Amino acid sequence: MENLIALLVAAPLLGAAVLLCGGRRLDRVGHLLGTLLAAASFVIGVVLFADMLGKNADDRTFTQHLFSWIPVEGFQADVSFQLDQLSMTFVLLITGVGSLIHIYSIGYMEHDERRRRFFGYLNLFLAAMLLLVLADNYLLLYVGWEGVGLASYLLIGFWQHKPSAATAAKKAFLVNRVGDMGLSIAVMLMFTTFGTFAFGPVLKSAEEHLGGGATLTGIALMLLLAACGKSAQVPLQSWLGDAMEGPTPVSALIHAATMVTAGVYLIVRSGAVFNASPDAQLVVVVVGAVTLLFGAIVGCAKDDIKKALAGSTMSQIGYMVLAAGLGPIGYVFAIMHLVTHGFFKAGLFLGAGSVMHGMNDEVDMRKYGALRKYMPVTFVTFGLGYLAIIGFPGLSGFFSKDKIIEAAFAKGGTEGWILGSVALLGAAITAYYMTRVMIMTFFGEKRWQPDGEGHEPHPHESPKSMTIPMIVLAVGSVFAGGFFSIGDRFLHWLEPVTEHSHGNAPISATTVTAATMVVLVVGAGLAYLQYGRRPVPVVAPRGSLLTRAARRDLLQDDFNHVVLVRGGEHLTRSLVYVDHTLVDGVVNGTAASVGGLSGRLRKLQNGYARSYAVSMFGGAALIVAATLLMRAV
Amino acid sequence: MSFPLLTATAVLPAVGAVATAAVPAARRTAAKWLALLVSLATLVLAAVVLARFEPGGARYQLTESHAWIKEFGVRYELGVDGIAVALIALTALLMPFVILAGWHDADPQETGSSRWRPTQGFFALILGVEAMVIISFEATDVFLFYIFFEAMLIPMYFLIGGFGDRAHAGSDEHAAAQRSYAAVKFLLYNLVGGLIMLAAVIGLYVVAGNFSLPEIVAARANGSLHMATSTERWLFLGFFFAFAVKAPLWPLHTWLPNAMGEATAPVAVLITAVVDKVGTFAMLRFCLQLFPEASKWATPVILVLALISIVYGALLAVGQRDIKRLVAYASISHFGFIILGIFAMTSQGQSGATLYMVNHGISTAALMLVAGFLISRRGSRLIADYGGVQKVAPVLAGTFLIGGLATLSLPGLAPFVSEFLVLVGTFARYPVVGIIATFGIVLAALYTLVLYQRTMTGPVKPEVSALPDLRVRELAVVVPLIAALIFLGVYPKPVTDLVNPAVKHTLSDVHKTDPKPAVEAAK
Amino acid sequence: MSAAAVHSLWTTAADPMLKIPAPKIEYGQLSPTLIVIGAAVVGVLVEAFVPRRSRYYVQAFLAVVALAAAFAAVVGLAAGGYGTTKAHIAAMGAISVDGPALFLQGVILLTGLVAIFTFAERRLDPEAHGNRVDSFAAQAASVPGSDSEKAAVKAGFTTTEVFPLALFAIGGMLVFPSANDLLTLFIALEVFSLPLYLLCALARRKRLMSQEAAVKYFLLGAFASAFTLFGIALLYGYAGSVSYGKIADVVDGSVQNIDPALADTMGNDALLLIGVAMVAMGLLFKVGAVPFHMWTPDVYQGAPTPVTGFMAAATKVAAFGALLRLLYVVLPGMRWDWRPVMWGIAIITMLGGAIVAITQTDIKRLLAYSSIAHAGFILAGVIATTPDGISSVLFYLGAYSFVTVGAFAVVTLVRDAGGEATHLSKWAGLGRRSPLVAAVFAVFLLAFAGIPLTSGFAGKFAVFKAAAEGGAGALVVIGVISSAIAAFFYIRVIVLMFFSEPKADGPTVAVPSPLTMTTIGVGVAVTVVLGLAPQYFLDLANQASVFVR
Amino acid sequence: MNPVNYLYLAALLFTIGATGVLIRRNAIVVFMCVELMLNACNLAFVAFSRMHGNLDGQIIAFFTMVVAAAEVVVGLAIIVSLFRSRHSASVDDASLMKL
Repeated sequence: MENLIALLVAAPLLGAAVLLCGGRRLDRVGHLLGTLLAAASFVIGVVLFADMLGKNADDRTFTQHLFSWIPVEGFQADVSFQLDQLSMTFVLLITGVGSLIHIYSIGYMEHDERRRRFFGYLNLFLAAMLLLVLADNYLLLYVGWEGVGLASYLLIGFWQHKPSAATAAKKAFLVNRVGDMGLSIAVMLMFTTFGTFAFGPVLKSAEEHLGGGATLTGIALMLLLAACGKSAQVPLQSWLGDAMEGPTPVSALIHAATMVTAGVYLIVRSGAVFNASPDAQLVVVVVGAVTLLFGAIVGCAKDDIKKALAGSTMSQIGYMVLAAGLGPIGYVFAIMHLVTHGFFKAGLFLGAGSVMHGMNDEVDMRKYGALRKYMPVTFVTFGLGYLAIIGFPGLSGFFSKDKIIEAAFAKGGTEGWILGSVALLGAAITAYYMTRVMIMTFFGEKRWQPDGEGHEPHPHESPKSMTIPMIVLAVGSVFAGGFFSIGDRFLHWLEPVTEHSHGNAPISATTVTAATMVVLVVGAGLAYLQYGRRPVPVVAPRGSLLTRAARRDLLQDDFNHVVLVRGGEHLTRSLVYVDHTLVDGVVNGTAASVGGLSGRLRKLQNGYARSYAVSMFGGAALIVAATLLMRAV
Repeated sequence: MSFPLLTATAVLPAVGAVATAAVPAARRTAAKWLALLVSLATLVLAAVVLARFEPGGARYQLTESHAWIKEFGVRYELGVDGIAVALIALTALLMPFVILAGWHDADPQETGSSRWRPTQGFFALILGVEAMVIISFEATDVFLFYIFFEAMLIPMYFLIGGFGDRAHAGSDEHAAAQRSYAAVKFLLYNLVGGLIMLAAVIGLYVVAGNFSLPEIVAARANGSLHMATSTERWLFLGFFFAFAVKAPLWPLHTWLPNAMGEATAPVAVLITAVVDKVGTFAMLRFCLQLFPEASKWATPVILVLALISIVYGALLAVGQRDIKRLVAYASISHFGFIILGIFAMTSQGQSGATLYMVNHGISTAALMLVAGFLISRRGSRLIADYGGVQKVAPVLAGTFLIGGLATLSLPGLAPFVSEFLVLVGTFARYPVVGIIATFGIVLAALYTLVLYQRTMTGPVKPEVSALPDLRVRELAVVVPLIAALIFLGVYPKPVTDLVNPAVKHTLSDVHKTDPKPAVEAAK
Repeated sequence: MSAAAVHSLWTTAADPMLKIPAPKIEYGQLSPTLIVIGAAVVGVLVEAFVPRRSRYYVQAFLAVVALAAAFAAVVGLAAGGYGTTKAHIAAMGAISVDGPALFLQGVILLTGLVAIFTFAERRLDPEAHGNRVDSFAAQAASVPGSDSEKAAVKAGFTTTEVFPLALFAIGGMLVFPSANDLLTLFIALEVFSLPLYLLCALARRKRLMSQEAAVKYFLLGAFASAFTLFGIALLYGYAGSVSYGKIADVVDGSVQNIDPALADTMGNDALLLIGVAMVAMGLLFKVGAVPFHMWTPDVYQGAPTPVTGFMAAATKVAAFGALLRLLYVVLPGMRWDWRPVMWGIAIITMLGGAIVAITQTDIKRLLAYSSIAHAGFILAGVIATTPDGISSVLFYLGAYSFVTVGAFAVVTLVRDAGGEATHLSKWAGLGRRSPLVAAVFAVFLLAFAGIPLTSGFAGKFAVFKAAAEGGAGALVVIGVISSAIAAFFYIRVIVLMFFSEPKADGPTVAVPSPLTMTTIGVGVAVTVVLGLAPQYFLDLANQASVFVR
Repeated sequence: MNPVNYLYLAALLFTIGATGVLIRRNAIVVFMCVELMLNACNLAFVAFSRMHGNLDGQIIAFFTMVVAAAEVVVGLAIIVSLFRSRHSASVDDASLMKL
């Protein structure tokens, strides 16, 4: 059984290789092949899952050692996999949602002549993502980590002819690189501290608090940095919004369901390290909380449907990170929310994609409206996703998010109160902006007009290949949460890996739930009053200062631009100058001065025999004097 | 005595060079094929060397030793350790591609200029360089090494000055001026380095009485040869200066951008991927082994310089407007990593550095040659003159991207392995240095992606709208290199196994051991 | 000084037959010199009696045969062990026959031989009135551009006297390094200087410059030799003898002077020091060391190129030979006095030559300055004061002289309407026009620059190594620095030849006769062989590195 | 009279000659100054010979005279040819080659 693990990765990798090297002759079957291999990987995942369920909780960890990768003295990196409940969860999520989105893309990318390549990239992503979650050591994880980064780069920039897309792709990769720096430094720290960077020994040692608190904190913070990069957490969140330049399926798969959650995986996976360092954990929860609000606020202000969803993604991942930062209280719920979020956010994005598909790729919600008549399936699935994310009782989001809020309170002390209330506030804002999106898109009057060339968009329902995945995901987003939570199935499933502890909640779970309901109603209500009751202006009103700031991602990009980009440009320019004038100048200067000296000495050779005689005479006098002097001293 | 394999490996290309030069002017194509065949034959010989070499075995293998100049105590002594074997293999591997890539670079009628550039000479010079590089990797006699270390400047000089890049902004005259400036700069820089090293070489002779590396190392080890601290330091500086110029290390780097910018892409590859490696190789083999104490004494300064090279080179690469100069500055940054790894004095660092030499050779070759193909199509080296190429020439763009990704050392491609080893090796002994060096990976991403974005993406520029995609010959150059990059990225074990023993020896020469982990990891 | 002593002096003078013994001359061991001088004398007779038409052939043949025979004699002597075991002082202590002497004589003879080939070259200039012409004036006496000159050209005169003159010069040079007393040294100096002065004046083209060169060379040469002579006088006053051996004994203090009357002169160090300085100056003038170098560029430029080549190579060899003998045989006792001075001279010579050469625009002047720089390098070896020092200098001289002759031979080939095109700008793109010649010249330049695998590198390494072993490490460092500077202008010429566009009105490369080809061929061969496998010659120099005393 | 004085005289003559070489323009005069220097040497030789009481110095003096004569032959030849082609015997006019 274990030996199947490699196949999980191999299948999509093969697909990527074939599709990318295959050339045009594969154009006609490329998408099918890609989907097939994704599905194959899913099937293998399911088989392994079944096998895993067959075992009892303690020996549910499969490992497969392929070969020794980089052996240098003490430094032993292996290519070997570890499949435990945590990885299993991700494998199923990745391959499952992944396959669905492959199918969706068949329809969505139908008219793109580079569809084959698109599927190649998707497969590449799957392979990298699976490698990330299956690796049994941090260095191999790092490979997957950058692998998904590459895939994301390629897919965001898939429409490279659009400069915006190319820029967004570059930005995403660069910001991620900053995070990767953290990861690599973490690995180095592990190596120098423990002499290894394999999960087993490192985490074990962390549990035993070997290596000293400071070091562990250092490792933890570096891991957090990596997580921030990959999961678009403050301060490295800026790339996610621009990443929406990519085709919508990409946004759904990579920038909503899977890749962006890798950070959460990393934190949960390294739970032992974080547990060993409360300070680091504090930082984690702060980051989570801040991002939670940040994303939510940004989400409220965006008129671009995808950007709005992106903001929500950011904030939802904020929830997860927050949970993960809570330690054993939260790990399970972080993952659980991650899974449910995977369903409904993917669903929402696919819905958005379907809308755009029907609206000539229009993304501005102010130009939508009343679409529920035109695309019922999309409306229903999107609506279910909506209900799920705002945490409508009984749907996935309700369970997972509720748990996180509880856990936040359960942190105890003032921290607990602060975090809990932040989480609640976040829930309220979530309800607000999602309702806003919902209303602006599907309700109210139709607000679309003919575009420049004068042809009016004809909204229509998308083809089966697109709707079916949406339906499946909608089902998931309705029932997953309940399925997991009834009898704490998910808790027991994951506990052996992440362990779990009930904090001491200052307030009862029911109270929390009630509070959540209240804020939910408030948030949704506000949105309804603002957008449902009166018509939505096609041109965005100027809006309050906060709104305008939020539209610009709370000015964080401007900050980057001014400080990093401009500053960097100036730095490089001045360095180029320095290199040319100073470093090179010294060299050329020396040469020049020698030349000048030569020119001057040359003048001595004035062609007059008598002056030559003078120099001889002088020379003679000189050496006579010198010889006498030598004897004198 | 057995067949002189090492000599043969070096002599074959030398003979080939003479033969190629002798091909009559009319039979240009014949000369090309001859050169290609010779380089392939050399590759075969190098493979035999690789096969005959036992990683676990004696430190120097396949040794040959003959009297040469008794008067100077100079012997014709050859011998290879794992590091040398790896680099010889790299050299022999790259040559056929260099030749193939330069197939038309020296064709009079195709260059459309009356310039004197006989194809025969071009390929003969390339083979000549190969011969000299290989023998300087093999030499275990300091003097012998020095001879070829210096002599290889001359053919390189003619390659740079005689066969410049046709894609030039200025007029023909201006181009010629630029080119000879670059060539002279290259030669003088390295000559000065070499001459200062000559003084040190003589000094070494005065102190040691012979030039045999193994003998001197042994003598120093068993105390029969004492070197005063100051003497050792001076000699070390003499040697290191030459190697630092060759490598090149900041602030001795300014010749590289000119040389690589003006030379044709294959020659540029020859410079940075092969010839410069002799410098870093020599640091590892001669500086550390002959002057262990001085090496340790100088380490702090060298580490700082290496750091500066890394960051500085990367930042300047970002600031370049010329594709080839950008690659040149990127190389400077990479050489910083190599030197960092060497002087970190850990087995990870030094194995990484050696691996880095190999990988950087391949990755730069891939990137630079593709860039060369691109430049030869459009006839301009300026980044600003390109845009949207991937639309018209996707394969070219793809290979270019892979080359770039290798340059930014993406995991899964060869350079990542070596770069990470260097970083870990450095971090293990000098954490701060290691962390600062890590910034290099961000900057690397920056300049690579900026380059790719500006040239390949965006709307298609009218000038590039008609660019043909890679031809078969060009694919034959690029594909194997990329394959090598991926293979060595996924399975570098063969190389590391080859290198590790040699590195162990070197470390024991400098009396250094890897720092132990802080704690015993829990099982 | 007492009257009796004076009287005794007179009486001895009055009755010579008893005192002066019949000199015993080892003709066999002096044969090289004798052959050359004899041939020179015969050459003069040839000028007198052989009809003009056939003189050239006779003279050339005579010269070649004489030099070859002399070389054979040298080889014979060396094989006979006179260089090592049987080395001794011949001709009543005037001439020493030992390793350095024989080695340098061999080098001088070979250089002279190949140089004579370039003297005899008559294919380069276009034929004048159907007569083949060489690089020498038709009739030196006739005023440039005058009718008499035109008539001489028309009549097809050629200055065949150059051959005997060259032979005389070579004869003097053979004696110079083997002279064992100061008088012989002085005579030899004059014997090879005077013919050279004349040869300088004999150019066919650019005669004004040629004559000017001759005048400068002559006046300055005479000036220098006057200094030498005064120095000799002082040394004589110091030691009471001009024989190297005796002076050396006095310097070492191994002879206590008997006569207190002579106390103020005999062993008076002031005389010694000043005398040494002045004699040394004469020799340094000949080797062209700064600050006695200023004649070099002008004379090298003005003289007929074959003569320049000959002079640059042979004179240096002879002069350095003499310098070595003076410093190693006569003055080892006072090396702590002269070494520092030589240090200084070596340094300024190396740097001065290299630096000034950078801005030169005439290839011959450039080579002149390069020869100055090389004199500096050789001095570094001289200073070593070790056997290695001697052998390294010998080797360097051997290597250098052939490169020089070859290089100047190449210069004779590059010509335009006005004769040789020596201005550097004319050489632009030569490599494009005639690759072979350019390549050969490049080889010579690289050898001058001391690039490995050329004889230049082996020589430079040898002298620097000797210097370093002799404790002159700083000198080595300055040496490498100045050779870096020197490299720059050699490279400049290569750049010019290969990387710059040929000028439309550029010079043509004349196709020489086998004579010049031989010269160049030998030059290249020696350069490469000594670069790749110097061992044999180093051994030779080693064996020859012991002075007899 | 003490022969050392002759040495002083010789030195004086030598210096005069040298100075003449340095300051006079006419090639002939310059050359004569050189001759003067040579003769100064002769005087020194003879004086030393007298002091040392051996004949070497006097013999050398003869050699020197011969050499001087030879130099005259060569020198005059050259100078005259220069004079004829330039109509001036000034050494300063002969400065085509410089720098």
